[in-house]
Amino acid sequence: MTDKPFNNRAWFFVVPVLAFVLFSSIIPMMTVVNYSIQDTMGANNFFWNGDGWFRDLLNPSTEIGARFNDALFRTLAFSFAALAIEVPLGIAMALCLPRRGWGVGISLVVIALPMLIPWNVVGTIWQIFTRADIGLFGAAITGIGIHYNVTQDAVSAWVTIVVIDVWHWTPLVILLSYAGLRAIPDAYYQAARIDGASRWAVFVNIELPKLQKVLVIAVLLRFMQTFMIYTEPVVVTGGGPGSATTFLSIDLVKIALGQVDLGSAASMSLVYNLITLTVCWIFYTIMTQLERRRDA
Amino acid sequence: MRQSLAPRIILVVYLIVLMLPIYWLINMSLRTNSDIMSGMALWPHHPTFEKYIGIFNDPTWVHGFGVSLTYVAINTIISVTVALPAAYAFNRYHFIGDKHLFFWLLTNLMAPAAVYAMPFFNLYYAVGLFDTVWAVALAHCLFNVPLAVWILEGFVGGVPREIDETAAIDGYSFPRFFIRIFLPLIANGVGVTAFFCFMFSWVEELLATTLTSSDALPFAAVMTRSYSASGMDWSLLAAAGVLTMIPGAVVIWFVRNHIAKGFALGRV
Amino acid sequence: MARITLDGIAHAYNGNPRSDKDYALKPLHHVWEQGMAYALLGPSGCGKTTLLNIISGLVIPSEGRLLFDKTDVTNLPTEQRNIAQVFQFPVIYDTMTVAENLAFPLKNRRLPKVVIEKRVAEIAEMLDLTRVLNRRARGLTADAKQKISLGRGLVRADVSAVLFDEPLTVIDPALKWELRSKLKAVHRALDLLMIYVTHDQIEALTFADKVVVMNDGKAVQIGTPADLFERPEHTFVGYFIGSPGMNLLPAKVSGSSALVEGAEIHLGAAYPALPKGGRIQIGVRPDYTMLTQSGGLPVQVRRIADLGRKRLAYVNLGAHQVVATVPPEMSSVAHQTRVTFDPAHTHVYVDDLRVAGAAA
Amino acid sequence: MTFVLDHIGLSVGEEVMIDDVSLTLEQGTMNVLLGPTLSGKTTLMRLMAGLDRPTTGRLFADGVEVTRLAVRRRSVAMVYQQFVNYPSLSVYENIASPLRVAGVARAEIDVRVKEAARFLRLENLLERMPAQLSGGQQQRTAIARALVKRAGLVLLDEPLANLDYKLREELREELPRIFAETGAILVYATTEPTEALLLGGVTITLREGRVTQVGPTALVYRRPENIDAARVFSDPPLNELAIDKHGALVTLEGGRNLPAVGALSRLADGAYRLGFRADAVTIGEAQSSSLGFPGQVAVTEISGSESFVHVDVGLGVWVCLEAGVQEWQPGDHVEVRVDANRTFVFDAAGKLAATPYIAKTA
Repeated sequence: MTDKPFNNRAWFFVVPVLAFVLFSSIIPMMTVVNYSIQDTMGANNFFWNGDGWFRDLLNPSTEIGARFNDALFRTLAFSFAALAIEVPLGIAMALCLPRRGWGVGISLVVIALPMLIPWNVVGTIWQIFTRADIGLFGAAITGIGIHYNVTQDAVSAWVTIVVIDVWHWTPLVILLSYAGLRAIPDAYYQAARIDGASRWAVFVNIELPKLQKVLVIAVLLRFMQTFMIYTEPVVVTGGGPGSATTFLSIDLVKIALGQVDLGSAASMSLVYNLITLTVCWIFYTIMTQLERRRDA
Repeated sequence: MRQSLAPRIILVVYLIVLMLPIYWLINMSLRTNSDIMSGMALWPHHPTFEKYIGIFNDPTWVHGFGVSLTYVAINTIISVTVALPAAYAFNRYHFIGDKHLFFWLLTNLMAPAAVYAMPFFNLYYAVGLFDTVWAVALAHCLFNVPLAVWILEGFVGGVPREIDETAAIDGYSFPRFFIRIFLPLIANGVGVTAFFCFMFSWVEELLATTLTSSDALPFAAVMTRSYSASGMDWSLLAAAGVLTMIPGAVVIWFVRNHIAKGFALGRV
Repeated sequence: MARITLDGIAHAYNGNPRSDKDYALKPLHHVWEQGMAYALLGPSGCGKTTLLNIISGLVIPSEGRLLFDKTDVTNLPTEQRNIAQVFQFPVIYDTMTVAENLAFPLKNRRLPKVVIEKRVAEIAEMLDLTRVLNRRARGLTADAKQKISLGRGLVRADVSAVLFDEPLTVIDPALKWELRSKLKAVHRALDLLMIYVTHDQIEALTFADKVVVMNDGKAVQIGTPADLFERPEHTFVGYFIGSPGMNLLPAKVSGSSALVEGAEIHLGAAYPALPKGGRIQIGVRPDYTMLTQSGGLPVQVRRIADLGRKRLAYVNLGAHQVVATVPPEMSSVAHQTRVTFDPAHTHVYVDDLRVAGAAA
Repeated sequence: MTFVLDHIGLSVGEEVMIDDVSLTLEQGTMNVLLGPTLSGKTTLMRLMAGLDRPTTGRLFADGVEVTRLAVRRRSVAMVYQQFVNYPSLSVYENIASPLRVAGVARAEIDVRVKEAARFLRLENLLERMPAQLSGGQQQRTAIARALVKRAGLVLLDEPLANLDYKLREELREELPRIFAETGAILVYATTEPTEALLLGGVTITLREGRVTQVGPTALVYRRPENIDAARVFSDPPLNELAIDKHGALVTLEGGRNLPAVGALSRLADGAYRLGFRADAVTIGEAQSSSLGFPGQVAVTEISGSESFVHVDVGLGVWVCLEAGVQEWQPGDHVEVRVDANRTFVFDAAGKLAATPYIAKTA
């Protein structure tokens, strides 16, 4: 494969994309930066506040600081819980799918359906589904005697949000893992049979190494989406009870559009974005590393 | 490793569990509120399309769906048209800052919508586009243009570079080569990318509801409005929910061979 | 240790084959002896890989029985056939070192650690892998990886047969010779039955004691390299073996001479009774077709190819194209010249099948 | 059309890919680029086609400089090693594509495409799609496209490497004939010396981006100017032996002394390297002018008409050519005889010092 030629005229191809993403990303960000370093006495006259907002935000003893801190750890806990279930479950289900056969096409489509439903409708589905009186899930859980009330009980609410996310997004891990598995040439499975490898040995020595690249992408996508989840918890629990399921994005919207507390909202937005940038950079480096090793 | 039966059973169980909530929504949508409240029923004993008919005759709902379909269509067209040349450039050439730009697109794709809710609100208000389909269409470019670039770059990579060179040797000018030879080769790639842009714009709710108030209210906002009004009209909500699932379920059949490649941002 | 018997093995893709055309592999009766090296040689799509896959258990033949020694393995799954296989591209376990790769089959059989280590060292020594035993298998060159793949089969003392599916495809041309001589040495060292699939005649003739030449799903001839070169039983074998292939000329044969383009040539044997109506041809290899100034048949020279160590003349004999060898002493070649066929190496074919003549 | 490469060089960073290549290619000639893998054959061809820009040097077509000219404006056609066709176009459209772009009349396109298809035996495949064709047919389609364009320069980059053995033989025979009438300059890259010999014309030997020799194929084969050209032009590999000449005596690698006889006697003292091909080495019966070496057979490669016996003589593994099918078993002890009259002598710098062929044929 000849290497890619260097050609700066390629910039002309990229300018349209740059324009759109500039307009919808950099310009809005400028207003956020603007608010994050100024304060106002109302009637929109602003004065320099330097890193005041940031210091409050990152100092847990302040009111906003504590609130940000709690929301951040609540979100991280949710992300790890969701990932801890979805990634292994996704790989397991991908392994259950047959490598060939008529059923595969249909199963893949059915598996993908939850991801095609608008996020607020997913909220509505589970809002109904988890009600003890009219929802199958709610009725079943309370039926077997577990105390389960999504709107009042913090644990029930939190567990429900995790269950919704597992239901909604495990298919992404399944589809990606299955694509990774199907890229493995049959000769590897034939060789494993000849060597008398057990199913587990085949998984550890052939399938898992080959799934590496795909799983990095799956984990990146899943972490990012869980880390910025907003609609489903808002619809099902409204962030409640209390702030049990008030994740970072919900809190930010409350501060920004609810209280219209510009300074805090802007600083929180920047820190929130910074975290996603860092995580993206880590995964992007791993991805390009794997790409280069695969081609070598 | 003969195909033992266990994996098949687990798979079928999983599929059933996966479809249960969706089935339950359909079940709800076919029952009247009183019927729902009267007691649990595994299937609609006397199903009625009353709610669906209600929605189709209610101008706010029809307007809601119309608005949503409009901004999604606009966004998809913009995203794919804008991303095509860029994806070709990213895959075929090195240029100053290509790595950093490609990474920056990824960060936009992953940016939390909540962070942009307020800035977009101010921006589109200032620009005078607030409460129009264009506001939401342009706002969704934040993540859909990068998504389109990444997925298309994956498909462009599927076409060997020697084909571009052979076309150059045959005498094709770049535009003619791109349209006559190259586009047909990534036709299914463009289709899949359009599908994913459509989907990610269709499912998004926060920005869509934040940037609209009355004229351009999307279906999602109409749904949230119907919560508070007359208490919980469950069957109406269910019916509306079922209707929103139709576009995805229909279109996916045509791109079923490339679903994974689309979701994996073209990296698989 | 196994002796493989093909008893009427055939394979058709769709369920019920009506005509010959539906057979990917036409019925074949053959016995492969223990410790011998066989090559399945033929153009792509001739069914050689299908036959290999039937032996490895990847494909279940639609007809016939496959026996390893006495046991009928036709429907036995691959893992129970105790075969080894080297594929077209190197198949190794990336996460393991070379030593772990080689030990893998023995570990799965839960052999004691001591036995495994000894066996791995022994095979590594034979395949020149000792130096890289502890390196991760992923970083090695393609030919080293193919040796590992082979090694995984050879570590098992009781392996019934070693199958090769065009193993040199991805190897750099300059290294092919080295891997070929290694395979030959391994075959000599271990008394194993080896079956080698290829479309390249040099690989087949070099590696195998016996070569199965296949075409269009049919085993056309099975014989030693000398048989295939000196006495091709079928015109396809004459064409496929030897570079360039055998000259084939329609002729009328009577007794021990044949009429070609009106001129008479002597044959090495007498052919009294030839079936009427059959398509009769004589076949002579270019190596035994010499240009000459006197005797033989008149030809026009089209082109001379100077291969350094020999020169070939592409000539027209009437309407037929013939390739002849230019004798070293003939320095310049006239446009009009003559060609002679060595009677001892001239064969007669009726409907593409060789007819053995009685001693003249 | 004559095509001139004037001091062409290409370096990527510090790595020199093509090192100062100057060539003049005449109208209607067959020019074979012969060299091992990674010797720069493909890189040089891409520079000639204009797919890549040279770092130094200039290209001329009929005296007109084309170095900066865009590929699509050049009179060039190229056939890749891995049969490149337009997957979305039928065979007919694939072949017609250069003519369509050039705006040739539809009727004339039809005639020229059908003619090229007949030449390449693709007449009944014109409506098929490339994916439905075999490897050989796909490559023939690519060749037909190159043929129909009637370009002044036709570049063939190891076009037969991925084809079946017998298919390669047939196409190697057809290619020179197919392009003969077009009067184009043919540049054919290959790693196989036999292919160069069969194609004839001019051979340009390449090693690590440098041209080691240019000349009529038979002459380059018989009279390699340096050891690199000799090595590249020998399949199986060239047998080599280091020697040291002082006065009338020659000491071979491994200590054996021999009288300096024949061409060797006229050489100045110093270290030399003998190079002799497989056909200069025989096994068994003694010959007057040959040097004898005992050794053990490693392996015998059989191609049907010839057998190459690899013998380990302690100083290295030499390859001997035997006619027909010779069954030497690995491990047999044999005596190897080298014909001194067919041995090249290279000096320490690798330049040819003496060659027996001078005496025989020009």
